[in-house]
Formats: sequence, C-alpha cells, structure tokens
Amino acid sequence: MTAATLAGLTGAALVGLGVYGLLVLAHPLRKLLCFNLLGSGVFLMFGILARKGGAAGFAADPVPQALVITGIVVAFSATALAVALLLRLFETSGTVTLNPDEQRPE
Amino acid sequence: MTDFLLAAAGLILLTVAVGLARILRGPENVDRTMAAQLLGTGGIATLLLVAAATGVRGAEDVALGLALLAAFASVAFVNSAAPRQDDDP
Amino acid sequence: MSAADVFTVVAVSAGAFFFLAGSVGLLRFPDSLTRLHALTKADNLGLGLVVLGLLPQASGLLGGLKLLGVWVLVQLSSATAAQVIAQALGRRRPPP
Amino acid sequence: MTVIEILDIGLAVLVLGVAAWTIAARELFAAAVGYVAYGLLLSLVWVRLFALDVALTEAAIGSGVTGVLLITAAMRLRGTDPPQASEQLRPMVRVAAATLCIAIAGVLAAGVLMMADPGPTLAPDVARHLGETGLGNPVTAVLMAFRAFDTMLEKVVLILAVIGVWSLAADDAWGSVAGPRPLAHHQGPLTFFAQLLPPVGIVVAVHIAWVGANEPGGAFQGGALLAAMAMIVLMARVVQAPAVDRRWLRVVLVAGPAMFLLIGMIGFAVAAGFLAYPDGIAKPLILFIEAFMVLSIAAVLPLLVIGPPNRPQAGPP
Repeated sequence: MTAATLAGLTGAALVGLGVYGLLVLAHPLRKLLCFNLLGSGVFLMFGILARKGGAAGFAADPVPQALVITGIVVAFSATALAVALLLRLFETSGTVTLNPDEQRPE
Repeated sequence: MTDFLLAAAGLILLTVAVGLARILRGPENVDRTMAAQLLGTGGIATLLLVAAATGVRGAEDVALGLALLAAFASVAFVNSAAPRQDDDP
Repeated sequence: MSAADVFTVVAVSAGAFFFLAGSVGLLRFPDSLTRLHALTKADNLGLGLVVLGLLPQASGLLGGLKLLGVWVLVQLSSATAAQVIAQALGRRRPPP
Repeated sequence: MTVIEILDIGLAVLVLGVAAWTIAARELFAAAVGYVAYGLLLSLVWVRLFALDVALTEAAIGSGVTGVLLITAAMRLRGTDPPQASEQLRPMVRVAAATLCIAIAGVLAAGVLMMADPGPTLAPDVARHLGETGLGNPVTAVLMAFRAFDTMLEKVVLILAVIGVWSLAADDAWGSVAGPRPLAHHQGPLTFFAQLLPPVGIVVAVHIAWVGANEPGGAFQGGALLAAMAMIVLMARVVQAPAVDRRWLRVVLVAGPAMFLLIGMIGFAVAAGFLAYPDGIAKPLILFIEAFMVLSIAAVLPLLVIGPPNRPQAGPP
C-alpha cells in the first residue's frame, strides 16, 4: 500500500470521526474541533488526488495542493469567526448553549 | 543508510507518541502542554530524518517554520492561564 | 560505510535515546516539575544530536546552516517554554 | 514490508488515534491540546505526500495559529465543559450516529481504493504553462496565476471574517483595542523571548515568502509565520494590538486584495484580460502582489485570533 492510499484512507476515517463528533458532542467548541477534523480529512483526500496525479516531472499535481492551501486558510477564518461568536455568547449569557431551557438562571 | 534514518524517525515518533499519553492522563493542563511541547520537538526531528531519507526538497524550510512555532502552544497556555487582575473579563 | 555515515548513525541513535528518555520521564516521573526536567532533556539533547548527526548528510552549506538554525530556534523556544511553565506552576503552588 | 511502509502506517494510526482522542476527551482543554498535536502530525503526512507547500501551511495555520485560537478559547470557557443533562444523548442515538459515520467513512474509503492510478491530473497543463509565469514552484503558479481569481477572493473572505469578528464588539468598545493588555514592566523569560524571536522569525518568514517563487513556500506560509511572530509579541504582552479604528491598520488589511484587484484590472488594458499578466514581466508582478499579500495575511491572522475589541474607549488624552 502506498503512502498516498494510506493517507486517503486516513482522510476517509477522519471524515467519519469528524461527522460523528459533530452529531454527538454538545459543546459548541468541541463541535468546532470536529468541523476542523472533518475538513482536514477532506483535505487529505485531495492530497491523494494530488499524489496520484503526479506527472510531467512533478511529484504531485499542484492544482489540488493549491486548493488545499486555500481551503486551510478559509477553514481557519471560519473557525476564528465561530470562536468569536461563541466567546461573545458566553460573555453576554454566561453559557454556551442556545437552548432556552438550558440557560442558567443568574 | 536510508533505512536507518527512517527507522530512527519511526522510533522517535513512537516514543513521543507514548509521551502523548500525558495529554490523556493529565492530570493537569500543564502536563498536557508539556506533552504537546515534546511532540513538537519530536515531530521536527522526525521531519528532518524523513526528509534526509526520502530526499524531498525544501523540508528544511518546513522544519524552520515548525521550529519558530515550537513554543507557541506553551506560550498560549501560560498567557491565558496567567492571573488576570488587570484584565477585562 | 564511510566515517561520516558512522558518525550519523551514532549521533542519531544517541538522539533517539534521549527522546526515549524524555518520553519515559514524562510518563513516569511523579510530579510536574520533574516531568519538565525530562522534557527539556529531550528537547535539547535529543534534537541536538539528531541535527548533529544529519549535518554530514546535509545538502550544501545553506542546508547545514538551516539545520543548525532549526536547533537554535528550538533551544530558544524550549528554554522559554520550560521557564514559563515552571513560573505558572510556581504561581499556583507557592512553596511551603 | 519496508521500513517506510511501517513508518507510514504508524503515522496514520497516530493521526487517527489523536483525532479520536480530541473527540473522546472529557475536558475542553485536553481536546484543544490534542488538536495542536494532531495538526503537527498531519503536516508530517503532507511531507510524505510530497506536498511541502501544504505541509508548511498546515504547520503554521492548521496547527500553530488555530491551536492558539482553540487553546485560548478553551481556557476562557473553563467550567462550561460538562455537558448539561438534557444534551446527553441516549445510547441508541449514539449507536445510530456511529453507524452512519462508519458508512460514510466506508464509502469514502472504497472511493479511495478504487481510484485510478495514475489518476486524472492537470500537472501536464501546469508544466506546459509554467514557463509563461517565470516561476519555478508550480503550486505558487497555480495560486497566483492560473487560479488567481480564487486566491484574490480568498483574501476577501479573510477580510470579511475580520469585519465579522470586529462587529461582535460591545457598543462602548467599538473602535478600541483587542487582545491582552501589555504589562507595565517587562521582565522575565517570556519578554526576552518575544524580543529575541521576532527578528529571526521575520527573516525566516521573508525567506519563505521569497523562495516560494521556486521552492516550497510562498505568500501564505510567509504571512502566517509573520502573523505568528506578531502573536508571540502580543501574548508576551510586550506591546498591545493597534486600536481597530487606526487608518494604517485598515490600509494594511486591504493592501493584499486591493493590489491584486488593481493589477488584475490593469490586465484588461495591457494583457489578455482580468488577472492576466503581460508576457515577460509576470514574475515580478506576482512577487509584487505577494509582498502586499504577506503584509495583509500577517495583519489579518492575529486580529482574528485576538477577537473583537474588548475595552471601553479611553477618553481623549
């Protein structure tokens, strides 16, 4: 098995793990972490596309690599915005849930 | 020589991975931060060894980038754990 | 095997040993400060010896300088990290 | 089985193990530290895929900057981590979710295993036109020339994110300063570190941005490392971040995409169209745009990490 196939399988498993965490975990920050796991799994699957598309003297196809670089930066900006929203919610309400039954009386 | 470098890389990765059990066990956040710090250094060593063995171009620059960021997690932890008497909530 | 290769094997093996020692220390030592001691050994000597061992294999002068740069930067980072972690520990638990 | 295969398998197991740990961890902080470790291991995987540009981006942004963001957030949200009773899922739901996810991962894995080898590729097209850009690094050529429109809009996304974060400021803090306050007197190892590392870091960052034309590296990676240096200085509380209503700060923020757009427009007049570069001077133009992009990225990333301005505006001095 080549390093590329192995990385692709790792990516597939990471997507599964990320979706599981998104569904099951309650805390929004944990959900964000899982969103990032899911994203990096997708990026790894791009990685196997790149490696298997290596041709014309390049070890890996540069186009999927460029897509992944763009993707990492965009995923970061989305995460940063979500963290800012979450911290602001915590500041104003003292809790991190939007469920009205769970808002702690303070 | 190639196989030796790769084996050394694998061994270092394995040992720092065992050290990662400190992230699992804690007991305190300081211990977890230390495990991340060890993984950072071990990761750099692994990267250098793998790069030397596989002859991939430009790996020294990746290692330099990682080395610049080596204290990042620890500093972030200490900074946010510091007493905030003069800070806003 | 040339002399340079023997040097690489010896130095890299010694580096791997220090990483092993650091990990074992991090796991087995009883409290945070002693674990910190184990961590810094791995950071300094482990990576230092690996870099030293890889120098004969480096691609040219610039490659070698970059390797040394990596080690110097990690020295600086790990020394700082150890200091601030120890400070954070000391702040929380004042000596009796 | 060769040594490299064992190493690859070990690395994959480790990546998956740490990922599973960040999901299973009881405490928020442990999960955040686990994510930092995960990002670092992932950049090793990218090195094994011969994608050094991605490895550098993942190390700097995926692990480093995101790690600081998550660790800081986890520390601020201490005490919120035990899930409330009604949000605990029943075991049946968990099993159903797990089954669904195993199915998703299985389908994706089957896709990976059935993928043609060699797969579909645009590499020959890139190789054919690489000469026209004058660049030696194909990834930079794709980012800055062949898919320049994407890269430009991605810079705009970063600025939109900054606007989004700033707009979360409380009314009385609008236009003021974000992030930790500087210390009154500087001493100790962290201050020393924050004074010693950035000069070295700036040299390395500029080096990586500059060699990006021909070797792995480029504007993203160099900019992210510069941003990391700015964050070290902020976290060591040596200086405070500039107030968000400073004009120069806003100019720096938009410099990258603005210069990209401007030169793209000039392409209408002197080359084949929007974002086309005239023959012969493509490389200097690309490096010129990249210089501004490095500055913008270096400003955007720390601003996103330190969050909205959080101190009431001080009166006029």
